[in-house]
Amino acid sequence: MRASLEVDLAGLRLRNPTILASGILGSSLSLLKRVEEAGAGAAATKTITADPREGYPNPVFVDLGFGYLNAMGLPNPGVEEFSRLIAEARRLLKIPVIASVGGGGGEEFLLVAERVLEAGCDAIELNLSCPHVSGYGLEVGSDPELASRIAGSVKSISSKPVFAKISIHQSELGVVEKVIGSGVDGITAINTIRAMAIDVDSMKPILSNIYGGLSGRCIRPIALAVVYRIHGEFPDIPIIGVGGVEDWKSALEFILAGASAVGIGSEIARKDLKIFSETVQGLEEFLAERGFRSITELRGYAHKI
Amino acid sequence: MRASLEVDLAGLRLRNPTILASGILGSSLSLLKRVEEAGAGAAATKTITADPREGYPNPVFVDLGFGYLNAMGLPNPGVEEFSRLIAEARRLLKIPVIASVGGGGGEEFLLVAERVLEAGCDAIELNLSCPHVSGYGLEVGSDPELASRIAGSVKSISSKPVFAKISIHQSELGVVEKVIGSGVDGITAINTIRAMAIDVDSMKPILSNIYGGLSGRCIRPIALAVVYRIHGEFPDIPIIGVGGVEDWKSALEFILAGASAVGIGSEIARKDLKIFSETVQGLEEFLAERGFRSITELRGYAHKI
Amino acid sequence: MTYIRGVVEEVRKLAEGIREYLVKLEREVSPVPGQFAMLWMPRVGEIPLSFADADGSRTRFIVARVGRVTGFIHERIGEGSRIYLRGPLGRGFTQVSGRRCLLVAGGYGLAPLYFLAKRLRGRGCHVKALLGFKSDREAFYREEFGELCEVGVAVEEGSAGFRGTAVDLLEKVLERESFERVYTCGKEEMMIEVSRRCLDRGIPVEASLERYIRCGVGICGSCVLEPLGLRVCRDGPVFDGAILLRLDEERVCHDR
Amino acid sequence: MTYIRGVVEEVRKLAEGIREYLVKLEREVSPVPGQFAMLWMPRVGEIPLSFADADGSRTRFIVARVGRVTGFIHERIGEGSRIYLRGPLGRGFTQVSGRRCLLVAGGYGLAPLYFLAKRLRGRGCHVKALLGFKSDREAFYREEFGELCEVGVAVEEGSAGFRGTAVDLLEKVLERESFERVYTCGKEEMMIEVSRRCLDRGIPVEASLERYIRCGVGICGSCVLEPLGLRVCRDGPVFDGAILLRLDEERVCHDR
Ligand SMILES: Cc1cc2nc3c(=O)[nH]c(=O)nc-3n(C[C@H](O)[C@H](O)[C@H](O)COP(=O)(O)OP(=O)(O)OC[C@H]3O[C@@H](n4cnc5c(N)ncnc54)[C@H](O)[C@@H]3O)c2cc1C
Ligand SMILES: Cc1cc2nc3c(=O)[nH]c(=O)nc-3n(C[C@H](O)[C@H](O)[C@H](O)COP(=O)(O)OP(=O)(O)OC[C@H]3O[C@@H](n4cnc5c(N)ncnc54)[C@H](O)[C@@H]3O)c2cc1C
Ligand SMILES: Cc1cc2nc3c(=O)[nH]c(=O)nc-3n(C[C@H](O)[C@H](O)[C@H](O)COP(=O)(O)O)c2cc1C
Ligand SMILES: Cc1cc2nc3c(=O)[nH]c(=O)nc-3n(C[C@H](O)[C@H](O)[C@H](O)COP(=O)(O)O)c2cc1C
Ligand code: FES
Ligand code: FES
Repeated sequence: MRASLEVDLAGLRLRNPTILASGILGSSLSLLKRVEEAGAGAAATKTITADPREGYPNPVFVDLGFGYLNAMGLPNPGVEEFSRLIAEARRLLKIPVIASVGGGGGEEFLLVAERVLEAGCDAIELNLSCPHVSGYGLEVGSDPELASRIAGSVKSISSKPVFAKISIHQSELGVVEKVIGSGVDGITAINTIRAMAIDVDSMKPILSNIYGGLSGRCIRPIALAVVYRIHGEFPDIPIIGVGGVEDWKSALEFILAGASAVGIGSEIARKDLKIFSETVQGLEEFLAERGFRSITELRGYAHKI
Repeated sequence: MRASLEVDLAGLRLRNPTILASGILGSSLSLLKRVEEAGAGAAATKTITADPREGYPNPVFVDLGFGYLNAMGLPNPGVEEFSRLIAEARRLLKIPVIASVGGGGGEEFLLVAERVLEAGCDAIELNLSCPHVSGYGLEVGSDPELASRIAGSVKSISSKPVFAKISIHQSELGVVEKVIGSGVDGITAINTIRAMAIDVDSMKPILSNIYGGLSGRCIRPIALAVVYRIHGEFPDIPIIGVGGVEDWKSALEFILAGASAVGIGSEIARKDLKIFSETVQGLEEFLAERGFRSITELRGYAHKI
Repeated sequence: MTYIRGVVEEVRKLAEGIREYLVKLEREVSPVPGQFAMLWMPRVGEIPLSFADADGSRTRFIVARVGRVTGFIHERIGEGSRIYLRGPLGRGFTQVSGRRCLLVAGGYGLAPLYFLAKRLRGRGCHVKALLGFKSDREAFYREEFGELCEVGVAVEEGSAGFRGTAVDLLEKVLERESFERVYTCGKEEMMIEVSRRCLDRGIPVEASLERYIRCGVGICGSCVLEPLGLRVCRDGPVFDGAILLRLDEERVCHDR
Repeated sequence: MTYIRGVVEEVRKLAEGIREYLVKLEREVSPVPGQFAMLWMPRVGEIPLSFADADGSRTRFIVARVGRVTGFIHERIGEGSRIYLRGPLGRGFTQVSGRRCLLVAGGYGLAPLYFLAKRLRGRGCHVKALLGFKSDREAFYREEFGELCEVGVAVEEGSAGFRGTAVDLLEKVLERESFERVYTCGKEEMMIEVSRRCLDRGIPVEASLERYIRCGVGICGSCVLEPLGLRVCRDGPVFDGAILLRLDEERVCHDR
């Protein structure tokens, strides 16, 4: 008997626990389709704002050798256009489509959430944590009261599961407690970490925006600790673990720490889209070899010590 | 004419801007001496608590390939013994000795500070930010009010410069503003970042303490952003930039971001003690090649854009 | 660490708005023709450029002035200037051996094809290049290609030689000569025409495409070819001519 | 990624409280004799152990039961058990060629010296080993060394053979034979004596020291030899015999 990788994520049924992380390829219908074909269990869209955003000028991305720095500036065509994309994605894709909702304040979050729900998204992820777009993300999410008000108001209009995406630039547990209190169905942890790079030869910051977000394998130990702590405190809350997943082992680290599913993002830069099928296959083989029936048996296993 | 690497750090004269970071080799007199011989401009001690601490059992250290994880548990012989060491160090060493002061609350900080000042340390660094010892470090430092009260009380008894060492698990700028308000002379940024590693083969956390602190080159982009932000907001405050310095280029990144000096810590694991002389030589050559007279000309240079 | 530093050794004005930069890099790179680099000008911008040649740590770029960054380069980058690049990125042209190959290039599309011509020659191919320009003032690299292979030049508003587009010239050449593979780089409409005419005759085509490049490594989605789900920066920039025809069809369908 | 996984292929009880573990690792390691590994037992602990042999991905360890982790290993680790290690760490013995070498080992100090004997033999050295044990019950590896070199065995409370310490035996051997280099591993007092007697005779000595190992890579300071500023995990564990004598002097001064 083959081991099952199916997971239930706050009511969403995923064929396997790998999810395309928000901001990665997720503003193109055809790329979302390709990610499904590559084996992902679900896909998050790029964060959607009410109005179109151009994003920042180049350079917006740095490969540091151990991870990545980006400051795209939340480029997206705005909720109008993006809703069409979501509606089409819903027709074209079998896997759940998670709409990443952004905003400069409670009203924008609510407006965007309303529209993407109408468009048929399967879940909402509130981006409370982008660390490098002024007025958005973290600047909203690091105020626990505001964060929970936003979460509560979106939850109140949503029949679909709502996830709150958090960062470490805040008392994580504090924010998590607040947003759980306001009714969200799950937590996505973590977003990128505020960071920068300076080129010493030119003596200048590299990113046009100066600050960006650090991602990739180098943040995995940090993300894992967040997931482990949240699962320890709130064992019933579904968690999407994100940060440096690069293969089945790193995906499994998150699941053992307490994640129900994992987001895969910037390591696609090294591994390309085969990262999904390779991760899935590696997990299947591990389960079979160790005699587990289902990946769900391993959720939070590292806590049993 | 040779370019000068001398820096003034809140009144301390350093022959060059490299400082042995706290917790690295800094509880042994003979190793402090060796670090001086290796070329360091100053040396911080291991964090000192009132009573002796054994630290945690092994494993306490993980080499992740892109950085390091540690949870030593602040092992130190306590302030009694450590004061003797500082007094001897003061006789034996020419470079400034910075006493890292820890505590579970305001009283302990004050007590330890008093004793190390008596012993003759050249400066104090308040460890408000160790992320993995319960009751210490971050648990104290993430309350900005408490942090600034501690800083203020230590400052009031100290004729020597006092640095506050911060982490990113807090609104950095918030804490920095508070402790500067309470009179500290400088900021050390950053401490390790809370993190963990799980071994998927045994499905268990590696560190005996489960959580540890991430250090090494992978946290440099994060540390740099903190230093850059602090220097942008408080251009007159001396900053010791710490986190992933591994060579002259990474040291220079911090200086360009606004640091007056840099701490060198866990990358000694890869480069060993020659990291000091190599960093110093590299900086000298860079200054000469570019026609700068003094490293101080480069402080904060990356802000000029 | 993140960028490779280069120092410009020589700048040549090739034609109206077109310059060539010879760059010595701090270390060797090994691009394949068709691959590109992201060229960073600190606090100015970062743009994709094809390698026009590469030999150890010496590389060549051809830069057409079109806007902010290319304008800065034309005005401010001279001998001794430092430049910074990351790459090689993307997938280049298939390097066949011992075949009869035809190159069809327009404007700064000559850059990767010049590099390719060199390599194909080294692999014992018979190479012919058709170079298309708007006007005489914009024409360049005739001699450079001439040293490597047979050359046909088409100038739309030319005063001498073949007057017309590279596609017109291609049509004439294909009537008389046969090729086993065609490579093209230039305006997208031109490449679509080249692909159509060659594929109709059963000749495989490879074309180098352009889209707005941001991350350059295939994760941001900026450079996607809709609705094919192909990323220019990673799945390309070189694609099979058939891909271009599908793109064109979709465009036509969409426009209706 | 962080630890190398191994599977125990064979366990042998060598003597009272001493066991040998043959381990197959998931990948090859190339330790030098005298280097050590940190052996991790998940949620139990992590301890330093010398490589007693290594050949590709097969390694051997000798474990003396002294406390919590070694007790766990003796009781719970059998054939098929998984173990985890990081290393090789530290600086091993100097591997000379074509010399007359003497090894002086006590207790589990035999481990690195057995590995060394093998390597020295491979380099054409003439090797003699003196093995010291407290009692017959604790003696082991006589045959293993016997297959590689000349062996002298000293047992303090022995029933047969040379009765006395390894140092006593060394004294006798040095009266009759000459060596160009001496290697020693065992109790620190023994190694100090060995160093003194050999250095007095002008014979260079190398000794493998122990201190409490935590980070294992030279940054925590736990394993420092005061007041020399040397770290066992990084500058050692193998040091020149002269270092041991300086350590001893300092100790004596300090005790006064
Ligand atoms: C794979 C590839 C290889 C290329 N090779 C060459 C070459 O060898 N020589 C050459 O002269 N040009 C080349 N280009 C085109 C070159 O990148 C653009 O001309 C350049 O980016 C314009 O920058 P700008 O700041 O001067 O223009 P801007 O003022 O910023 O914009 C003008 C136009 O340039 C284009 N452009 C701007 N930024 C980008 C970007 N990041 N990615 C793609 N297009 C952009 C857009 O069409 C834009 O409308 C190549 C493009 C690609 C995608
Ligand atoms: C470089 C080196 C190589 C060694 N090689 C071998 C070997 O090949 N075979 C062998 O049997 N033993 C070897 N040892 C000794 C071995 O590491 C200890 O016996 C073991 O760590 C004891 O662990 P425990 O948990 O059983 O003891 P515990 O109950 O924890 O403590 C008992 C005693 O063991 C020693 N010890 C415990 N932990 C450590 C540690 N982390 N580092 C150093 N000493 C420790 C201390 O002296 C302690 O007092 C070596 C030690 C070093 C430093
Ligand atoms: C290029 C890029 C763009 C991103 N855009 C978004 C975004 O729009 N919204 C969001 O919530 N997270 C965004 N992220 C963060 C990722 O979703 C993810 O949380 C983070 O990168 C850590 O995961 P990783 O290490 O797998 O990349 C982006 C990350 C990258 C690298
Ligand atoms: C093994 C180890 C022990 C440390 N102990 C202390 C400590 O006692 N007090 C403290 O303030 N920081 C301590 N730190 C943090 C370092 O001083 C430094 O802030 C951090 O490691 C980042 O710098 P690095 O990347 O150069 O190591 C320790 C770090 C390591 C790796
Ligand atoms: S430029 Fe980002 S995917 Fe191609
Ligand atoms: S064990 Fe840490 S320095 Fe040796």
